[in-house]
Amino acid sequence: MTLNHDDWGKVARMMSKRSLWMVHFCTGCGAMEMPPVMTSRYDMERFGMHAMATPRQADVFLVTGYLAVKTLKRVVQVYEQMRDPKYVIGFGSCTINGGMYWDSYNTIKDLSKYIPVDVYIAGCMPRPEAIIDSFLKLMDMIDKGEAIGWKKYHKYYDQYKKNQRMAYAYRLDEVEDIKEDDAK
Amino acid sequence: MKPIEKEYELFIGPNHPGATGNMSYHIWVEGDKVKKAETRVGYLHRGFEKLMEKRIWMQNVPLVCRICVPEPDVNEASYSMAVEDLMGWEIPERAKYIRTIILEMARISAHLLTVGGIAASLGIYTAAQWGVGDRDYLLDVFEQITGARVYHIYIWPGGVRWDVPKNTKELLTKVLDYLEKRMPLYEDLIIKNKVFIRRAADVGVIPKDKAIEWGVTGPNLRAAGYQLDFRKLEPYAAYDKIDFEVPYYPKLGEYEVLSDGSDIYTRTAIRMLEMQQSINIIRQALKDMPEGDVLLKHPQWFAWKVPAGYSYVRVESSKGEFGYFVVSDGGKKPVRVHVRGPSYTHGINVMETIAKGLNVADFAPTAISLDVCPPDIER
Amino acid sequence: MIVEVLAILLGTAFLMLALNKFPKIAGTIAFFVSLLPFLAVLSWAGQMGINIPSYLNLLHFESMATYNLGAGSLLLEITPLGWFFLLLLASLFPMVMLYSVSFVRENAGGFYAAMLMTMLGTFGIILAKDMLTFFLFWEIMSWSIFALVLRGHDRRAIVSYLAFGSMSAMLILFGFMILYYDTDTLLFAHMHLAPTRLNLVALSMIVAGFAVKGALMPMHVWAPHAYSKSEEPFVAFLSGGLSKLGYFGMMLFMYSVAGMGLLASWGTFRDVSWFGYSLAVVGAFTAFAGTILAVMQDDLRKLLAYSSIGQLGYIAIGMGIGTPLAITGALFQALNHTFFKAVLFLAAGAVYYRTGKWKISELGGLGYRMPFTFLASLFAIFALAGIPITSGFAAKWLLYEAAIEKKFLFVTPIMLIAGVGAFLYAYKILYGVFLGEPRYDVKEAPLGQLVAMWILVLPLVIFLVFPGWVADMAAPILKEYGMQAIPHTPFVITTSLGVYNTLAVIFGIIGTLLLALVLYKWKPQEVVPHEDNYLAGEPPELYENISMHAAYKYYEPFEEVFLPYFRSGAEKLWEVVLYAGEILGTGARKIYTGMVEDYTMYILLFFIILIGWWLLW
Amino acid sequence: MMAKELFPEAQELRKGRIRIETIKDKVTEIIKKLKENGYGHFVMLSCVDWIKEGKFELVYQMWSYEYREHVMISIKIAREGDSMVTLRDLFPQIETYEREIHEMFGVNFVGNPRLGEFILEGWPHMPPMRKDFDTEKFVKELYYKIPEVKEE
Amino acid sequence: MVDFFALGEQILVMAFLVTLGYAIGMFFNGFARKITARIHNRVGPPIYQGYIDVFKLFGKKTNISHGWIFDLAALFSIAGITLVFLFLPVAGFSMLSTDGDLFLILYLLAIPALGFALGAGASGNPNAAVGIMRALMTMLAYELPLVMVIVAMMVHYNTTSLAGIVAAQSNMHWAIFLPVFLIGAIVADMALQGMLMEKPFDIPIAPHEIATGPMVEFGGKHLGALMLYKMMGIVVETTLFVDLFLGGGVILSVAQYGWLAYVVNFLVWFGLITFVFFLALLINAVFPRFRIEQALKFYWKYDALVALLILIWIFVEVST
Repeated sequence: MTLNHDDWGKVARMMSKRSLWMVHFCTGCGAMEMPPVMTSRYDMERFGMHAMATPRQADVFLVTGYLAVKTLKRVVQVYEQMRDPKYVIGFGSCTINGGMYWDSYNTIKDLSKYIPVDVYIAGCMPRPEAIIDSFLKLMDMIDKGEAIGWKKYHKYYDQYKKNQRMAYAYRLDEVEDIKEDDAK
Repeated sequence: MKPIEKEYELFIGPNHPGATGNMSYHIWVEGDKVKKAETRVGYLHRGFEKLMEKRIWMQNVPLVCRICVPEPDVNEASYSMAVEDLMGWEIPERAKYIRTIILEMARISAHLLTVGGIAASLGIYTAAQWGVGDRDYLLDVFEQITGARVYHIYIWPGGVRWDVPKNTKELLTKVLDYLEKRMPLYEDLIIKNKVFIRRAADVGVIPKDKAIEWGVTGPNLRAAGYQLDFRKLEPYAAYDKIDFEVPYYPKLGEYEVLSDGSDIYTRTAIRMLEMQQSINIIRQALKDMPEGDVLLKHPQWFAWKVPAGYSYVRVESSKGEFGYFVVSDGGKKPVRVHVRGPSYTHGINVMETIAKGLNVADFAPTAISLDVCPPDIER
Repeated sequence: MIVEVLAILLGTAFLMLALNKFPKIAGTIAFFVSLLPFLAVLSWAGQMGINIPSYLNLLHFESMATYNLGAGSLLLEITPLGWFFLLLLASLFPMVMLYSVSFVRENAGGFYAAMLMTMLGTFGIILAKDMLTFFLFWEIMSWSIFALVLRGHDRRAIVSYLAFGSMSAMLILFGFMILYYDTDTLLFAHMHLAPTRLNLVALSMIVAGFAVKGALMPMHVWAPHAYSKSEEPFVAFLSGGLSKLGYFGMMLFMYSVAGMGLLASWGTFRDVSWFGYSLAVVGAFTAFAGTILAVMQDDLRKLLAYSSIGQLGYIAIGMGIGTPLAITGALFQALNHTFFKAVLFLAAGAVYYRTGKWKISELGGLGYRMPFTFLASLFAIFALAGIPITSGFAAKWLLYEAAIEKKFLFVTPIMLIAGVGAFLYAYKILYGVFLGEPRYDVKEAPLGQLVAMWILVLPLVIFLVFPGWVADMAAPILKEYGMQAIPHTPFVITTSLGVYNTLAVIFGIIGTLLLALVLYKWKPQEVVPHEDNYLAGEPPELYENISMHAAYKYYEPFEEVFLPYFRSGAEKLWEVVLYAGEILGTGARKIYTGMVEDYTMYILLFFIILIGWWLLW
Repeated sequence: MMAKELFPEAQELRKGRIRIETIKDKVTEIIKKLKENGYGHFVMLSCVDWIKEGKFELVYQMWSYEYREHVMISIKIAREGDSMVTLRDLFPQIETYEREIHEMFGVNFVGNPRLGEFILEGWPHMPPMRKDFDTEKFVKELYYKIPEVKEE
Repeated sequence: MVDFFALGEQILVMAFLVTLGYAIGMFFNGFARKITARIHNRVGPPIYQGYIDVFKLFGKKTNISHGWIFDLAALFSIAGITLVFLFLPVAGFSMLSTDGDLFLILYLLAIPALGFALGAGASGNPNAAVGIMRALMTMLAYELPLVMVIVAMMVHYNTTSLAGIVAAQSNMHWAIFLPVFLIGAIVADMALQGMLMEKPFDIPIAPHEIATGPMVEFGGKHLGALMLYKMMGIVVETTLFVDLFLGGGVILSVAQYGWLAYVVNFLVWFGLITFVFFLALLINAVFPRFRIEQALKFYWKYDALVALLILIWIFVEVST
């Protein structure tokens, strides 16, 4: 029996799901429940997850809560510095539809308009159990090859960039045309 | 060709283990010494104050607790107290005691995080892990009482949302006993650790004569050598009925006085002592708590009209003075709610000033020891 | 042919002055003339037991020459020791000249003339058979160096060189006089020094005099100034080549002339004479202090100067210990130092040539712009740090083995820690100049400079593969001193304590690199620009000119720890030295006109007087 | 001396809360005087938008640890075209409050060099804390209109 | 004539041992995290986590580089540390350790370090530069006491070869049983703490200060290579310690017991390096990190002072 390409991919996925390294970036108040998840009660290191300092080293990005536009810029920068395959978990209601801040002028309402999100966790704020559950869900998706947010980002890069620009400029009009050299 | 500069620039945050939440210190470093620091905030700006003007008085209660995540209860308490002040309400006695208990529990849980954070920033991850792990027991009690782990929305204008469950006393005593048992371990790991003392003593000093002028409050002010605490100066909740001593430099209790104060070591020591103090306060409050109502008989929630006026209410949070400046024009919605977070001065002016001449290695511990929490800067 | 070469060198030196207006032509001629000493080296190789193909032996050089000059005569002869040092200097010199062609622009004639005079002096010193010839050529060399130092227009460098040069000359001269008084002969071969205290004093004076050129502490004070304020090709030759003459002299007088009998008259310590032991201790201290001081420098040339001082200290250690192992080690270290230091100074020059900056903190990111310069200096730095992918390691290893063999418990750790310290400043050069933030958009160094550097890198590779060859070259020298050559094959050197098999290291490196390469090439990669960097999440486009080069005060904590100790020690010495320099400087200022031609004329005048005086006498 | 003794016009809201209404030229003097008289803690500088009057109310708040008294010094300036002098030399943290109020309300503080982007970044519209800025409308017109990423 | 068969056999054995070394290194990664987690009151990752992490890092789909100098880091660090491993006697079994001695090992250890430093410097990130500065200074700091002890051992055993030192300690004459080298072992263990970059000497990678320092720009396969380097580094450094003080873990003589001796010695060696590493982890868990100048002062003042006593002891021993 010989291993074909798919089998190697399966092995790679198996490895990458058991060793998800997280970016150390507290984007919002959801980060408050990260310490409990990391420590003795919930201990996410059981699944091989731990926080890494820089985006280059990391695989999974927990967007912990609402994103101010100023933070969105940093989030996109960090997300683009992460290496494929990379996954995003949208954390809390704020990333889904704005949550408490549905009418705030400075927070974006739907994270998936700006970067692809693989898993959402509902709640404000989500309990550690929910977070652990989302990790398991993500692992399951990776295993099945369904966590393809990073592929989507490459494929629809122009659309994502355009949306990001609109948010950065706080206006819909006057969005500059996407330059040729920007497209990857 | 790029301009040649002697300094190099480092960003401590937002995506940095040394950042205290989502904020950024932009530092210019020459060799190993920080020459200039600028605090960059606004990453967490949600426009709370704007949103609060759009919501009716009661709707704001769930909103305010989101201002300071590690210790949300102080926001609820101070907002409620501001409304009560404007309304002229006197809340039931039992509610005062419950508020005291809740606020002190919040203080312990925030201090556990901070002390653990200081320890972690210097490399004692064990202490940080234990601290957060032990904090979880407190969160369990919170959950039992309020129904939520983090955002409790328990303290309301007019008292507290509901009475505490019957077994609270036993539960809480158990947790407090456990925490008291753990304290010596933390002391050995952190405050009595020789390497920690070397790293922390005489580092990140706020000059004593400038501390008040710079607006330093809370444990940081007490570490600078002032016995000033708003729980004593302007007692709220049930603090006037409770007997407690505020620890301050150089009265560090059982800990050695190793420096001229106001450094990382002293700030950590003060926080450790305050945790023990809080445990005492909770025990007293549990003992003295009277029976009775916990919530005033309100008018209909949505029909409140708060009398016109100005109110400033302050609460001694784990970080310092947490104040709410509330202006009402007699309508259903506040005209203006302005929050004074303690980190506003600590994180920006104080940190920018004392950072000069700091070693790069000491920067993050200093920032964390000031207990800067970005959401209460930009709200 | 020997005298002819001397004459050609002298003649070309004069010609150079005439060709002052045509730097390129002058440089080219000087380059070709500079090859002559190397031909002599090749020609003499056979006598030293080194077999080279006959087609390389272009000119036939006699092994001995006497040139009568009226009353006296120049007595010249090649010895194995001389040949070894001539090999180093003569192979370095043409490369330096080749480099100079594209580097030196102002007053090139004067530069080449002085350089050729320096080589003339070197040639004579190495071949000298008696003290007078030796001293004559020594002075020619010293004053030519002075002319070249003058070109730097730095008062401190000039004054300190003048002060220490004079001191050195005095010490050597006094030593010679005493020896002459004692033995009544000028010929080295006829001197049989009795183990008397007077002779030991004379020897100490001579060694101290040579220590100045060898930049041994505390005689090093001139070196950082002279090294850091003169033109790079000259500095490369001064540091890489001419400093070896000090050690040549030490070796000559300690072992060829004096011998163990005199050295041991002061007593011995574990079969090492106290004299030699003191030298070794001074050498170890020099290695350590030079390294520490080098780490603290921000000026690239000063850093290299102190590093040079530190590395030369190792040679003194080897000479002091004086066992076959140690002497082989010292010679090996001299060989390595010649080439790696020259490469480093030349690379520094190339960097300056392109950017116009000397300060490490003002450079940065040149590794991708000047890859060949970078690689050459990387190799040199590996050799300097003693990393076993160049020949640098073998020399240090021999010295360590020698020290352990003699159970030098306190010297060896100092040597080793100085070796570790070398990593620190080596990385400072690498990071500050070649790595880090790209700040300059410059081209690679000119071809001539690159060729010179890369040819000088070659020996570092050759002697990595064949460390035994150095032992071969050392064998006749050791034989002359009545010592056994160390057991070796071309690839393996064995001591009583351990083995160094270079083949194991080389094949090990190749094998493991292949393994690493397989792992590494597994996955594709893309190259990102420097701006796409970790800034804690901050988008770089929001900030103007984020300065990301940390080279200024790179080792600040290190300086904080060490500077207090070194400041008080060095400064006190400085005050005394500067005071002396001040007094001497007032004299020097009168002849200091600022015109290089004048200085060259002074030197020539000096010669004429000297030769005339000698002829009459 | 307590605030009441220093400034007889001061009005006591409740115990420990003093309010002084004044005009903008006098503020510096009052704060200086209070600082000299034991009111060493500058609590906050707040701004209230009284849109119907067309005024901004700037409230300088100070606290005395000695007398346990909180003083609010309130001045009103016009919403448009008016400015205030900076008081950053008196208390360093005033600088930060001024930066925030400048950004959020558009009040100009003359003499503060650090006015500029503080919390927001690239904000092109009216200062958001002004009452006439409708955040709900803004959100509906911007964030809800940004299209979803269409997958082909 | 070269004996190709013997050479081939030797290369195969070396390949096997290198594989084993890396396997142990990866195991140590999981082991360290597990032990640390237990101290933290956590469950911790599975003990085979190290293998998963390395495979994942090498399986990353895209990798970034800052140019060819940046790539040198990965090459040099893996090649260098493997080479050092080859020159070490492992459980008394020598691969190349008869072809080089302890000085060679000390200098070979610099290859991966400098290679790593090159790569980190080439990334152009100031965090990395500061981290490398700290790493080099830590190296300077711990090397002094270490070389003092090593020189004392060399003089005592009158050999510079590590294999020779191991051989001299055969038949359970371990150095650590001599009082002078018991002190030496303590000094060297302190130095080992710095070598392993465990607290209180994990200054170079201090995450809260400089965001993991040299590694900030490394991701994917580059980080994988560095992890392999670090893991192998643990094996190499603990083996060096065991070879110096614990007789390399040799308790049975090969001549006497044949292949059984190899098996037993390997097991003992593995047990000993695990134990040495475990000690380092325990110290790691309860200490904060020093500032860099404090680490330098600690090593050069206290540790080196004790090492000086050892030198004097040996000096007296040699002189009499």
